[in-house]
Amino acid sequence: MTKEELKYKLGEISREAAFDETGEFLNVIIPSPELLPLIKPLRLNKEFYFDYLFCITCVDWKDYLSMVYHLTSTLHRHTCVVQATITDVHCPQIESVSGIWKTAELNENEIYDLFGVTFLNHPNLRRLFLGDQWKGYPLRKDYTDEHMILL
Amino acid sequence: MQMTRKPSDITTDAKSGEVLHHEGEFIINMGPQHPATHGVLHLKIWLEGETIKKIEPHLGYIHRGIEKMCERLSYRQFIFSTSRMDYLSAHINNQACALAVEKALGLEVPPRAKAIRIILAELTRIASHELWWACSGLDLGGVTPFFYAFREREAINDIMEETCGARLTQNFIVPGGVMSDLHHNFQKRVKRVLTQIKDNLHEYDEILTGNIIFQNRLKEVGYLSREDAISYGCTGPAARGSGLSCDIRKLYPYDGYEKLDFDEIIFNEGDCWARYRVRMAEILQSVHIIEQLIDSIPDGEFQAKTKNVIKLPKGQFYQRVETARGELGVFIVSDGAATPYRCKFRSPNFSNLSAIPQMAQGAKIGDLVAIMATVDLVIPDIDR
Amino acid sequence: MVLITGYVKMNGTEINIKKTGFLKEYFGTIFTSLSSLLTGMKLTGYYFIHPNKIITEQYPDNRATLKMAERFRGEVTLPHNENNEHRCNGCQSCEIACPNGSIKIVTKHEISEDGKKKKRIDTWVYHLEMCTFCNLCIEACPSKAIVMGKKFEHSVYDKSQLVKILNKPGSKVMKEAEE
Amino acid sequence: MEKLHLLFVFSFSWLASHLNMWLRTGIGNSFLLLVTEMLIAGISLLAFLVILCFFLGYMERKVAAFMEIRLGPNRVGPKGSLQIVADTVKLLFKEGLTPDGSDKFLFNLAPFVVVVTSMLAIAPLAFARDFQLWDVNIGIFYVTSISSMAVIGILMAGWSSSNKYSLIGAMRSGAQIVSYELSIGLSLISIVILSGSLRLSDIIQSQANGWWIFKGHIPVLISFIIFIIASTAEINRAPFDLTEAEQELTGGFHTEYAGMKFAMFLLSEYINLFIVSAIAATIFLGGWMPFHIGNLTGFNHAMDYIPSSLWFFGKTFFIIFIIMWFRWTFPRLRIDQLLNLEWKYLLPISMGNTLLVSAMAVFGWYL
Repeated sequence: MTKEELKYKLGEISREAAFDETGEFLNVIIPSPELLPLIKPLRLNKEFYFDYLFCITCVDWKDYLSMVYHLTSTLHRHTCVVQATITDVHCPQIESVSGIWKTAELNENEIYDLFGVTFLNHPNLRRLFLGDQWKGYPLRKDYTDEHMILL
Repeated sequence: MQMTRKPSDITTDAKSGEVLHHEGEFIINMGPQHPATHGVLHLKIWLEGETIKKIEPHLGYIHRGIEKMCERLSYRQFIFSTSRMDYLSAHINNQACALAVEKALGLEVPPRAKAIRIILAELTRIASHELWWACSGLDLGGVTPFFYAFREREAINDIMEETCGARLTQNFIVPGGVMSDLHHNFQKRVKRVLTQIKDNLHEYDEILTGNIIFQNRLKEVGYLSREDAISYGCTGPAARGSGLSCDIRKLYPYDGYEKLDFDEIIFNEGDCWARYRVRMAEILQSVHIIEQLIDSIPDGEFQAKTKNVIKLPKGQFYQRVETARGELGVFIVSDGAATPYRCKFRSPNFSNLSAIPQMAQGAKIGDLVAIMATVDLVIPDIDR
Repeated sequence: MVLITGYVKMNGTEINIKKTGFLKEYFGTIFTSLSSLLTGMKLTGYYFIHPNKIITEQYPDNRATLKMAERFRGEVTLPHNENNEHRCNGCQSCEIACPNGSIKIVTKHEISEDGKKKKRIDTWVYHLEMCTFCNLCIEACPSKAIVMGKKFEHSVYDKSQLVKILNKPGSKVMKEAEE
Repeated sequence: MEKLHLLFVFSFSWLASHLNMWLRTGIGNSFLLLVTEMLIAGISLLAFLVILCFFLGYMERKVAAFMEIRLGPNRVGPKGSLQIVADTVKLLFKEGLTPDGSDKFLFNLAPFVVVVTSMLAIAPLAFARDFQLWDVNIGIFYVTSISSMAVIGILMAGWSSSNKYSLIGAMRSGAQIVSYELSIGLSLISIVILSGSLRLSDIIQSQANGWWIFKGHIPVLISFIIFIIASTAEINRAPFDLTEAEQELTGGFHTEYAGMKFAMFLLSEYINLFIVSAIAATIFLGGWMPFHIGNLTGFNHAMDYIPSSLWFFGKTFFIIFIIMWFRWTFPRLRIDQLLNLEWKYLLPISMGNTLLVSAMAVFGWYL
């Protein structure tokens, strides 16, 4: 499916989706509560069949966080990027997609650890790298550490 | 009849009330210091006898926050830090970063630089697979293969040292090309190494591949179906052993791989033996790629002209390459400044690690070692 | 016995016994297993009686003859000529280029003979313990003042010994390298 | 003439009888005499074993190194021959720690049990012509029963360490040694049937006209191979070193041991290696018996002039070399494959083989 077709079809599924076509892939920007309703058909519909979640990450934009899901299909070989915007910076929450792609489980642990995003319905949410005693979320822009060496 | 467990059979945590383990089960911590985890990987394993019930990876023993570091480094500088992620394919990691920057800038790399990059990348891949072969023999109890593979790997490292200046963390790539031209001995020595590898590969087969003990240790062990490989986001030889076509060099060619003739190695069995054969065949494919290029490296510049301070346009850029272990993705979010706003490395080992609990379900401890050997984890790449 | 995969030919021998009755399979397994084991033993036996194939390098006995590669990155050095002159004019490009701050250049202002103020280096501090030998400083240097040295035996007992001052006392900038 | 013969064929029996006579003149009391003789024998045996282990350690390193295309130890002493001495000194000075949660008594006892059981098995071995510590009439039976006691020491070590890796290693060893005992027993029985005696000296004498491996045709060859495989498993050496399995269990039953206590496990490993090789050499290759070919009198005489002790040690070290060759070539088996190999292959074959050998013995189908 080309970018245009994807954009058209996705617009049908989610009314609130905004699109950004400047980059290499089609970017779909949605608010965080809309994530599951959009992403489930993307995985399950035969025409999309985005079965391969190859990159999950989070970007801290200071006044909001955005979760970035890079999806591709091993069947159709088309790619799209779903960006879910989390507006609540102090207590960010989003639905887990670990039930849809198993790779999300460990990756969401990493994001929880480094960004502090809580994933709802995640089977085993824990701090993967830093341990439970660690204060703060290092990859946030406002994170400061007294031991940090500034070069 | 359904088995019911008495409450007394369950050990719970005094504080949280969480179920720790059942009667007859016991937990061992494999790692962070363990001979078979090749680094500081910590696997918490629930065992029943010798059979593995559940595995939980605990990470972060060498987490250095490379992604955070990259936010403070300029686009010329941040390349070097990726050498420390998957240190066995350092050159390919550097290539990924440089490609991402070049893609964002729309920079055309001179053909000579492209050829040099590919040759060095394939040499890195061979060296990495040699080390993997050496260590997988060692993991399964055969010490001797280790030295046979290191003989060839040393020869490759010598070439790297001569041309790049370093044996392992080369940092030879800059945005727009490579740091310097090839050493005048390069072609001669590469050809010699290729002949050496081709002459010695039969020894690998004699001592490990054809060995009945080795084959029995790998066959029908650590099964990963194609669906699971996709779902776990596995890439590289680990996924290609499960029949998933995922070679970035074929699917999304970069640096001129599209002009080269090579095969994507795919086996459908999904067990350790399939993954083993994928890697063994990939060594030959890499040899084949280098052979095509080594006599026809184009003349010309080895570096495109770039500005002193590189500033990327605003936007998000994703570049993937095929390292020796699978797909490495570099995701750069730029806000137009001279440093990346956010830099994410999608490392192949992290996803491959997440599939290990699935593969090792119901296996023995010895099998887990075989699985980890054939998945070929590099821990610094997981922890980043 | 040549194993043919879907894509490439490999010289390995795969042991697959065809199902031809229990006894034949049983003894066939024993035979192929033993022969595969003997193949391996033949190889190790071959190397056992061929000591000329040994690849061990006799470091540190061969220190005298050991020659590092031309481009080997051992440490950053600031070469001085016989008049105790170097080429560094203190532009600090290397300091900016260094990704992990292993270079610190302290500059001073000197008044030259014709009365002009000129920037000169006071101390050229090199933190070897932080250096990753990435070669970026050498690339950045406009006057080719610094080069990578060939020394690779860096171990010391005290970390402070790894902080080096590269300009020799009383050294000056070469005439042609000024600005 | 007698002197000349002694010069060529150095006889331990001559030494032993002279020692005995010399002691008899000094000590009148027969009990004291016996005690003194036993002490001398014990001390010389201990010295012999320590030197043997030094030599085996050096040999193992060199064999491994040459197979791995490297040099091996070459710093301490000429060609690195004193490396193992240096290692022993290092182990001696290391702290012999006992883990906190362990069963302290059993933990400290286990290394001694392992070493003592392996030393006991040396008693009936014939090192040379007429040189045997104890020519007991149940020689082979004694050796097999003593060597199967080694498992107790290993289990003790694994259990008392209070370490899960050690425990798994110990349980593996239990399964492994107990099952491989059967094959060893059956392959030894085939020679007992042929020679008609359990006494080791009788078995060696029965090979005066040819070693069993030549006389006994294919069935004895099969039992020889089975004996070598099973005994490699019995002494926990690669590819059957599942009790240690460094890559899986980080050291198995001796994970928690350090210093001298660890050195004792090492010592017992090498003594065991020597014992099984010596038994194989005695039973199948004729012990100290020289190599003779039918009626070639000249050749046979020349062989006779090689000292009998040299014959014994030559054969033993040949088999030790083969077992080391195994170790440095093969990867390790998995635990279930190990048991499969024993119960599905070695045991049925050795049982069938015993039947064949019995038939051979009954019909006299050997030379």
